[in-house]
Amino acid sequence: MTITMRAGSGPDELLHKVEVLSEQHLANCYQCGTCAATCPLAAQMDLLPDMLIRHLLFGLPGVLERRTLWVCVGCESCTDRCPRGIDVARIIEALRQIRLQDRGDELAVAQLPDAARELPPIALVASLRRHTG
Amino acid sequence: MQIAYYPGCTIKASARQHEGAALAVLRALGVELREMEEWNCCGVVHSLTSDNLIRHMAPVRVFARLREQGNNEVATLCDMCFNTLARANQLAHEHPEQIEAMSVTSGGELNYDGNSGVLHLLQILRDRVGWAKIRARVRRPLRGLTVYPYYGCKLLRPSEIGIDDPETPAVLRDLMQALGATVVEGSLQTQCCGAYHVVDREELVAGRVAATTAQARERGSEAIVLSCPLCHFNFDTLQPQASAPLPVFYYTQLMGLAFGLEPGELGLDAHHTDLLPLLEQHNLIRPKGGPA
Amino acid sequence: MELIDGYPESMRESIALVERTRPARLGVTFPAMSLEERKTLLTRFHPDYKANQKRALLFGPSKGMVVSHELADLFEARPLIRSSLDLTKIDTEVDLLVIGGGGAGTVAAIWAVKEGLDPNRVLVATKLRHGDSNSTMAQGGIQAADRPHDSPIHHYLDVMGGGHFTNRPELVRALVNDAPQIIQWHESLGVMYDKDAQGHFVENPGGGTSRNRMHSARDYTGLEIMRVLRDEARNLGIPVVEFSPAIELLCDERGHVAGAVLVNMETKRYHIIRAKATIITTGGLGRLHMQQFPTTNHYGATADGLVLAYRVGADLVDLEAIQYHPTGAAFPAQMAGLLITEKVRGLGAQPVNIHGDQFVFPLEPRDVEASAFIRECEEVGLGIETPYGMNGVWLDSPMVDILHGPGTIRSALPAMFRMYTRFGIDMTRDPILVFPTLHYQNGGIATDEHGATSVPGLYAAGEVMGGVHGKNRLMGNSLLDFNVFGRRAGIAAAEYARDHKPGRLTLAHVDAYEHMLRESGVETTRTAPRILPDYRGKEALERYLDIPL
Amino acid sequence: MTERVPLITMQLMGKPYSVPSGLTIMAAIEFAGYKLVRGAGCRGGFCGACPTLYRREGSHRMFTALACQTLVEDGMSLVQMPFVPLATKPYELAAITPRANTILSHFPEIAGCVACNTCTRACPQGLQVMDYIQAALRGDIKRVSLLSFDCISCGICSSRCPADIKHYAVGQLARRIYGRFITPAEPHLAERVSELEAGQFTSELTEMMHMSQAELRARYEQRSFEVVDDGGEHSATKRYNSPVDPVDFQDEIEG
Repeated sequence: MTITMRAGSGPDELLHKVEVLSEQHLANCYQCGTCAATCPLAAQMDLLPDMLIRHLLFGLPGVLERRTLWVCVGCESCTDRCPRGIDVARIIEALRQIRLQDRGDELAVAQLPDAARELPPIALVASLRRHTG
Repeated sequence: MQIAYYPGCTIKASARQHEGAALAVLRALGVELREMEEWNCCGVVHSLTSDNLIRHMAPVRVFARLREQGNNEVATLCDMCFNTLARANQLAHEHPEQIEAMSVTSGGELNYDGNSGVLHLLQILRDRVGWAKIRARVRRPLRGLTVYPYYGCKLLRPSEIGIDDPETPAVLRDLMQALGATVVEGSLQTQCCGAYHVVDREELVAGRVAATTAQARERGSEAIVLSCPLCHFNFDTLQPQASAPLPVFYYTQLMGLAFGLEPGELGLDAHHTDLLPLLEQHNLIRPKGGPA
Repeated sequence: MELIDGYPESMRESIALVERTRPARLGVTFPAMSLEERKTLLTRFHPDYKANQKRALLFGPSKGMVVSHELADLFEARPLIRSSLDLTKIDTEVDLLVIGGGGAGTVAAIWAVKEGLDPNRVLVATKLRHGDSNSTMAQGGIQAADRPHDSPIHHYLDVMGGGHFTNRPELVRALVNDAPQIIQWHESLGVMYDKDAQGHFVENPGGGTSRNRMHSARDYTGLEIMRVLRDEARNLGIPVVEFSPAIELLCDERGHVAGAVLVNMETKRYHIIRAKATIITTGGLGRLHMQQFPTTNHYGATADGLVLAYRVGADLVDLEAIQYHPTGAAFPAQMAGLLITEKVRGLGAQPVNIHGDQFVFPLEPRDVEASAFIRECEEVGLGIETPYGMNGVWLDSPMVDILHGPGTIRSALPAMFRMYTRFGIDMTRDPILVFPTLHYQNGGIATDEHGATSVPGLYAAGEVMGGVHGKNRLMGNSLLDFNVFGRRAGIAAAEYARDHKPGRLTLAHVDAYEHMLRESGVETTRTAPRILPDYRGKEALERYLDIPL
Repeated sequence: MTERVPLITMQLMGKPYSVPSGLTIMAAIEFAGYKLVRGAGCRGGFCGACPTLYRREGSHRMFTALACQTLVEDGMSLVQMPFVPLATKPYELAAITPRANTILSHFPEIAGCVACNTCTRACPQGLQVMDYIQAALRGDIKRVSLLSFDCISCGICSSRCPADIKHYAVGQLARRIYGRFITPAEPHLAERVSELEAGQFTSELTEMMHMSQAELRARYEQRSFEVVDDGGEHSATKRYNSPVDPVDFQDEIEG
């Protein structure tokens, strides 16, 4: 398998989009891993936040297909603790938005199970905001 | 003291007991929350990207209506509403051009300058009423009751919005201590409960709830006290089956008990996890069928 | 044309007079007429009493009945299909076919299902959309004698008197007897009737009623009932096929009705429906524009059901009398003929002439009230002329807010208020101009109290059915009528469908009808049913090419 | 017409037609030679069959109207939208328990409302559509019912909504729940129905059915009348001023 690495140089459309949407400069990341260590949901992620940033910088494929995008709930612990001042939650939000615009909703509202229909409005509103375009 | 009040949807749905208790407690403290005449959902989560203006319309509309109704400051009980409103307020203040863009696409309905104040009820209690006054109002101290304050995310983060230090928050601890309760704390107090994942990734929430309640129990807590209606729903309904669940209180309910208010006003029976045995055990309410 | 708050200067002068007389008129109502006075007025001024506007039917079971030329034209018209139409392939086989998707049809279908029919063995066919009907447009209310000081006896008397004692007594008994039960059913369906905090209905008077028994839902009463019924039918899973009018009934070899031929109006494909029982609920005939009157009726009110039923030999009744609603809008032109609910008068608005003087008791039965308006304009000459030539009398709507407090019109008559506002008139400040408008088909297909017609297998309910209102219907009895008789016909037809099986389908009655036409010497290219009126512009039609495309 | 009516030009689905001013959009379409099958119903503003989308010269906006209730304007470019697809799950009203999340559980998509107010701006009835969806979200069934009451189900709101909400279906469910479960039942009704079932009026009704016309006329003329407004407890008209009615036409009058 050949992987072409661009190491942050050269035009990378996804990286560019993410940087514009999130207003973050990903190259500022020095890969300390604080975000991953602090994330309460890291165990469920298939790509930890620091790795996700690295993958974007390297232009590695498949970032948009990662479960991480949807596991992140936006608690902003990473954002608050990043020693480089990177708002990691914004980066993931940008990826979600790109993905939703490309592929449509991540949550089938009409197919919600009956139990989910008994939830407080706050849960449904938040979920729809994060999972539908 | 009179403050305009934005309830938010969930306060009117699954968290009515929180509102009932809050209004009763505030009455006892001489504070009146006046509900906005017309309001809409705040959107619950603040959109974090730069070009998603439609998602900011809801909270900005709340402010536009607040102004129309002649107010410049708004209080809320819900952590998520607080967070969303405060951040939209900040956005409006820092990026008037974005508000202008929204207003243009909405027939000029959304004029707002970002200069309103947003207050969480805990800020009102701490900064306007003060712990001393609250302590003085206590009629039935929560002596012997050990609680674990849980903050979650939206009260504290991001730090420019949060109402307390995001790493070592104190507001719930100080409040509980003012009521006479014993407070135990732990690292998971400020970690997210999994929030809206309850819709379609329930196991994820259950895991967070299990870890947090285990820590609380380990530290000797008999109950969780919290503020956010979503955290409340998750803790109240998703604790592990293995052991008896920890009762989950809104701080307003414990304030009401300590103030000696009528338990009927505090919605103590509106919970999934039964609160009454613990309260009876500490003589905070009269047992059912017991002596009058 | 220069308008001042919606009215031209010429009309403003008269409005000033209305305003001047208003204080003296408050609390002083013009006296009601005696029966003798009513009769004289009716014979001289009611459009129905003009002999030259009518003719006798030449053939068929109701031969000799004198009906409007416009209606007679439909009976003396050729069918749209021939008896040779291929009936061997049946598209849909059902227990019950309901023709007409307005109030009566929907109620009938619901009750047939409640009576035990499988919803999938019921079919509602309708010409426009489900619910597009006069039912939806009914504004004022629905009568039911449900308060302690009222009774079905009072209601019975009011109905008989309003109908000039020509009504069929067994139908009136059914109407007044079932009324409270219908209201109770509506409550269980969630119809939002106007109520006070204790749940008491707001009940108002209507023309010709001796007790206040008009239940309303703002002035959207028909809309509210209809949309709830439609929602209920959808929830019950009753199939409705829209834009598919019946163009001919089907019989079996015994002459019993056994379904209908439907046409998809968009593709013109026909569908053969065989049904064990058939209910006609096609509504009224306002869109025939008798004597060129405007109408309050919906687009599809073209008397199709009468034509279909007559072709299979059903008896008709009371079609001599057409109801002209006294208060159709007369200004502005865009609103001409639209209904101004009787509730406006029920709430105290008085009709006055160009000088602002009263000339009639505001709540006479509709035919009497209408005749008084016509007399005031045509004989007395104190009507108000509009810039486009139509005459009318004032209905002093601002009195409603004066009598019941500011805001009453907006809350109790929002549809009226909204409609006038759209055309620049504020009816809380200015009176509105009205003139009689073609409103209701009093008579129709004759039935027993269970909706059964004289032809086995065929039922009828709602406006298309006749007899219950005699020669004149009172306000609030049409919404009641379609509920009472829709329900009864639905139940009776469901029972009939259980014990009867249709035989081989035939259109022999079409041949027989053509034969009667010829025998009576009618030579015409007219066809019926009419299905929809034609409002295309003259200029466009002058250059219309009828070519296949 | 006593005055000569000036002609104006409207664009119907992109084609210009010259029509007299002062016609409604519906009448103008018919004047132009169209025979409407869809897009016309009651022709009086009650049925919602004639929703119309249009643009005006000199505005970048899309406007909405009922064709039978709106005057055609010079330069108007319009299309009728006589059908808006609707798919809803059937429900049994009697089986519903009205709770704060009842509406939300039937229509979870209302949680997607972004409060953009497009529905309200599009509503040809001038209803506060967004506000009733918001009321539905927080379980205020009464408010949904009162705010949505004048809805004619034309579907324009639904066609314009970025969150694909079926506003008019939400209002319908709320109103039925409100009518059945939240407003108190009429206290006298059950009594009267049981009187009827017990046959209390049967003999008198039957007697009247067999009266001669003259006898019946005599009874009719002797009827007593209820006083129109006695101001008493059961006064019919005094309750018309409903303090809870939220319909506000201020904009329409002044605008």
